[in-house]
Amino acid sequence: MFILDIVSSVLLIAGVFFGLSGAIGLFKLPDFFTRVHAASVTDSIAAILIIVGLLLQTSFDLNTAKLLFILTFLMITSPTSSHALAKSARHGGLLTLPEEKEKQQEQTH
Amino acid sequence: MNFILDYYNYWIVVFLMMTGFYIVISANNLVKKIVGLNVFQTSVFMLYISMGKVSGGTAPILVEGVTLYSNPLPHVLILTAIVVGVATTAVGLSLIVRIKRAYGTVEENEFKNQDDAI
Amino acid sequence: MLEQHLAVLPIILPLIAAPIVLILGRSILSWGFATFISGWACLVSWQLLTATLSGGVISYAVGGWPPPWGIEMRVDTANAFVLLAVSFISTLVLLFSKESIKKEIDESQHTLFYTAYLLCLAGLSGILITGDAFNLFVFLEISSLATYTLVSLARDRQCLTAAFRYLVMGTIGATFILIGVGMLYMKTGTLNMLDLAERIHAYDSSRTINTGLAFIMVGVGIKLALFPLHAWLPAAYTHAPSAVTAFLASTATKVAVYVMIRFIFTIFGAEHVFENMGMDLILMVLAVVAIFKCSYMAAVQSNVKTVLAYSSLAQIGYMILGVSLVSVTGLMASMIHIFNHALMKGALFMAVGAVFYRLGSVDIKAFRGLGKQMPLTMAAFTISGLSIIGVPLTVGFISKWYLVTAALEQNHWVIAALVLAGSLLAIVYIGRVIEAAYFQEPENGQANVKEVPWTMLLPMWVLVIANIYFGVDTSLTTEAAKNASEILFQNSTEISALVDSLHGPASQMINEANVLSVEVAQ
Amino acid sequence: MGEFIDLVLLAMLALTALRIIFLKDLFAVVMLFGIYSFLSALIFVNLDAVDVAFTEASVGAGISTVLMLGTLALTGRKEKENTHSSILPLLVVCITGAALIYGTLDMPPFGHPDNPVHEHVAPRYIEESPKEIGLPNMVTSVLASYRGFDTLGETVVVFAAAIGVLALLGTGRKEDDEAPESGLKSHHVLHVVAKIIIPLTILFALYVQFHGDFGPGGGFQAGVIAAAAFILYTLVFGLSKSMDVIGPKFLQFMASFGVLLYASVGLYSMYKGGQFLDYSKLAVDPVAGQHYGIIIIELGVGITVFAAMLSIFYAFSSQAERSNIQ
Repeated sequence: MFILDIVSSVLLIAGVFFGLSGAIGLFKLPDFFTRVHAASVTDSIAAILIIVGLLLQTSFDLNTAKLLFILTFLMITSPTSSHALAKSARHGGLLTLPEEKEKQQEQTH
Repeated sequence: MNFILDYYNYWIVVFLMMTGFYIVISANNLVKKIVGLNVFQTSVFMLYISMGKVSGGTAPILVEGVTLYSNPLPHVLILTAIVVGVATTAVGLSLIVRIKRAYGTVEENEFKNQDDAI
Repeated sequence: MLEQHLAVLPIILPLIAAPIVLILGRSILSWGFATFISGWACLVSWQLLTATLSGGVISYAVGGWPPPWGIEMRVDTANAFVLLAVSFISTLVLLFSKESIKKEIDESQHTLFYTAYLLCLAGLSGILITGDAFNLFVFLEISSLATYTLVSLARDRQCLTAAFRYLVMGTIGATFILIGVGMLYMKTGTLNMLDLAERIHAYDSSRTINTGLAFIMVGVGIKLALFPLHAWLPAAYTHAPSAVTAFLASTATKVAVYVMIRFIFTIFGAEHVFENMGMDLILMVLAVVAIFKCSYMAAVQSNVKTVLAYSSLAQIGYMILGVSLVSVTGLMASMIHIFNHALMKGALFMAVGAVFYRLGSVDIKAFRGLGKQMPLTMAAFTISGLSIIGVPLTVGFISKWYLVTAALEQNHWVIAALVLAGSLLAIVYIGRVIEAAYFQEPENGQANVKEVPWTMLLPMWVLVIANIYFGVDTSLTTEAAKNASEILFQNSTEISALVDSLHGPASQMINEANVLSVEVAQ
Repeated sequence: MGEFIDLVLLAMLALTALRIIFLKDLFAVVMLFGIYSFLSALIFVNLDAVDVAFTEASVGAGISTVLMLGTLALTGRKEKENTHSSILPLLVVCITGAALIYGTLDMPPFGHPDNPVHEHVAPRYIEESPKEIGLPNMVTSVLASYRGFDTLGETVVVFAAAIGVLALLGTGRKEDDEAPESGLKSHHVLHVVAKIIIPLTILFALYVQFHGDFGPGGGFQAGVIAAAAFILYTLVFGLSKSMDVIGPKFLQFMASFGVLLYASVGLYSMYKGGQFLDYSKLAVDPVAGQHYGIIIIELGVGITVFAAMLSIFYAFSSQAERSNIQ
């Protein structure tokens, strides 16, 4: 049991780390698309690590099944929502930072 | 110290309530007013739920071997109140949509000016 | 079989009828059905009133759970009396609305109008009958939501902003009531009104309970448009469809006044509210200011609906004044005025609605010369206007009479004089309209205005006749109001004795619980 | 530990609320409100109110936020500079807040098991309801049976809201001219994922509906979740397709039917000689009767909430499509 606890806490801490890095990225990164990237880190890897960490804490009962369901759902929905977000932004005419610079240079030339 | 431990929850909830209340009465934009109303109501819900809590108790769902449960009655009341809140929100928001169509603005002082001009 | 369920019928009849009306869909069908249901509810309220006058209190445990665990419906003379006024006016306004809304609401929305109307009626009846503080909040919200919808149905765009302001103010009021009820619950652990009353007496000077009282008073004050909190009312009443205004002006605020009376007398106890908290002085000052400020505002408006809306605010001032006198006669004056004012304002707003039906405007200029063109409508307006002023042989006189008597009983000479002075202001604002109707020539282009159809005249004149009838034969209203105010006072002074006699086993259990908690505390 | 989590959450709530005051971007304000709502749902879990948390998360954070975003799409996302003086509101708030703080000083301490709230009325729910009603979830027992009349009122409130929105924004009836293609039409990934998710969501809604007797859940949450599935469908595939599946007229009928189903249980118990909503009279064995009654009324609640929420959403999104055309 002791080993399981250690593994689980390592996973949880890693999850928290990724969550934090996602949050910092959301603030520090320069443009929309890089920020979506940062946010999707929190959505995907951080959440998955935390849920797996929690899975190891359960004793294989109903809670395990529920957590597995949540995990499956997250793996389907969170990449999709990040994808939809980025694609909508692209459709709306939002440019990435390099593209923006290029455009400015063209205009100045 | 005990005094603070006994009451900090209520105080923060009062602070939240007043923040919501302030948004309602000071905002000029109608959508923001509705958001404020929701913040206000949600904070009142927290007041009710706080009073239903029993330290060391569990959720009021019967489990073998547990005797100490939190009080289910505030939970029931707040379930009702949440639904009432969303109903008010829906009607308020649709009024905003109509106001926007009729006046072209959702800022309170702007449509007041329009009405006074007539 | 329905006899034993009388107490719950006035709520569930319109409540069940509302979705049926929506399914029926056709305007004429839904009108007929709604009127039938409202008439039935009126009949039930009449039965309830006669039953309570002879037999005291009717208690009905919904779901078969005894109070305080279940929700109790509790009818005594006080709420049966207001309930009768509400359902009576509601039925007449429904009759009136068939023609009236044709001009003011789009054809496609007539079914929604009747649905919302029935929901509002159900909500108001629920507020009146329920004996549970939280249940009151739920019904308050049903009636409020339906009211916002009804106000916003008019074609004029200002109705939208009026409805929105009403919604924000109303929700703040309801939330304040929720906070207040929460504080009472926190201290007593119960929501049933009688049980609350009994357990509150154990904490006479608790800060939490006093704060709860303050929040409930402010919340109810918003709902009944008590003077400094009245800003939402004139706009809402002016821009709502006429039928809606006639219904709301004569019922919604009256129900809120009843709620205030119920909280003060039944739950907190008059002694605590008035003597320990000094609430009577606050209410008295606010009421007097309301009477004069709003009567003055009424006298300077040009839209007749706004005039009447401000007049309503002033009349609410009279009701609160009666409460603040803290005597059986004063409370009785308030109860009579709740009933009588419903009769007067219903008739007045119907007459104004009839003018709008023909002329499409309710500006005071539109009333010029109407005395000849719409003689029946204007006669109705005049008689009920006289009633507002308080001329003898009308119900208005009866209300004022009891109010002045109550003031004199306690040697409040100034108050009595102020009440009479308020009537003078009423002469000004009603007089302006009557002068325009009878002594001024019509504007160009409205020479041939016809009288409105009989379906509008009939309910209007029923109310006018009621105005005169109850002004001459006062036995029913005074008996009911006297009985009601005595019960309310008795409630607040001998609350525990009453609890014992009414539901013995339950209160015994409460007592046992008290003993237990004392033991635990020790 | 519970207190610590509570404190952290409350601090986050306070920050969120303060931020809402000063932000001018309404889109951000609405998102912050969503966050506020979710955070309070977490607090509710921490305070043992799992049913409330579930409702707050689905109704407060879910539906309210969606409706607010829908409104913003129609009214614009920037708040103009406020020219009002903020001194009077501040004064009002300070006075109200001071009154509340004054009121808290005498309150029973937080969480103590011998507070009056836990001594009177509530013990019967906790001790007797599993025997009288036979359900492990006491919240459902109290909600549906002891205080069933409140819940009927609550269902009617939702119905009234649907009536209000329909009266204001129209029924959202399909018009003949084809609406412009939804912006999400070309999202193939979204289409596929939505097709996977929607049936699962509806299945989950049914689970919540019928499992409410044993765990957190019930008609309200189930109705909202089922409505959310259809809202997702509308967002991805467009309003007109969604209306082909369930039309606005049918939704009105459903909303009415739910209320009538609930009320008819009450009428039937009156017919059987009990009081209104006395489920014990529904069957020979009172506990079984309670069980039948609760299942039926929860179903009525679920149907009304689903239909009302979806028709409110239809009304908003048909407005949005109309303004797109213009």
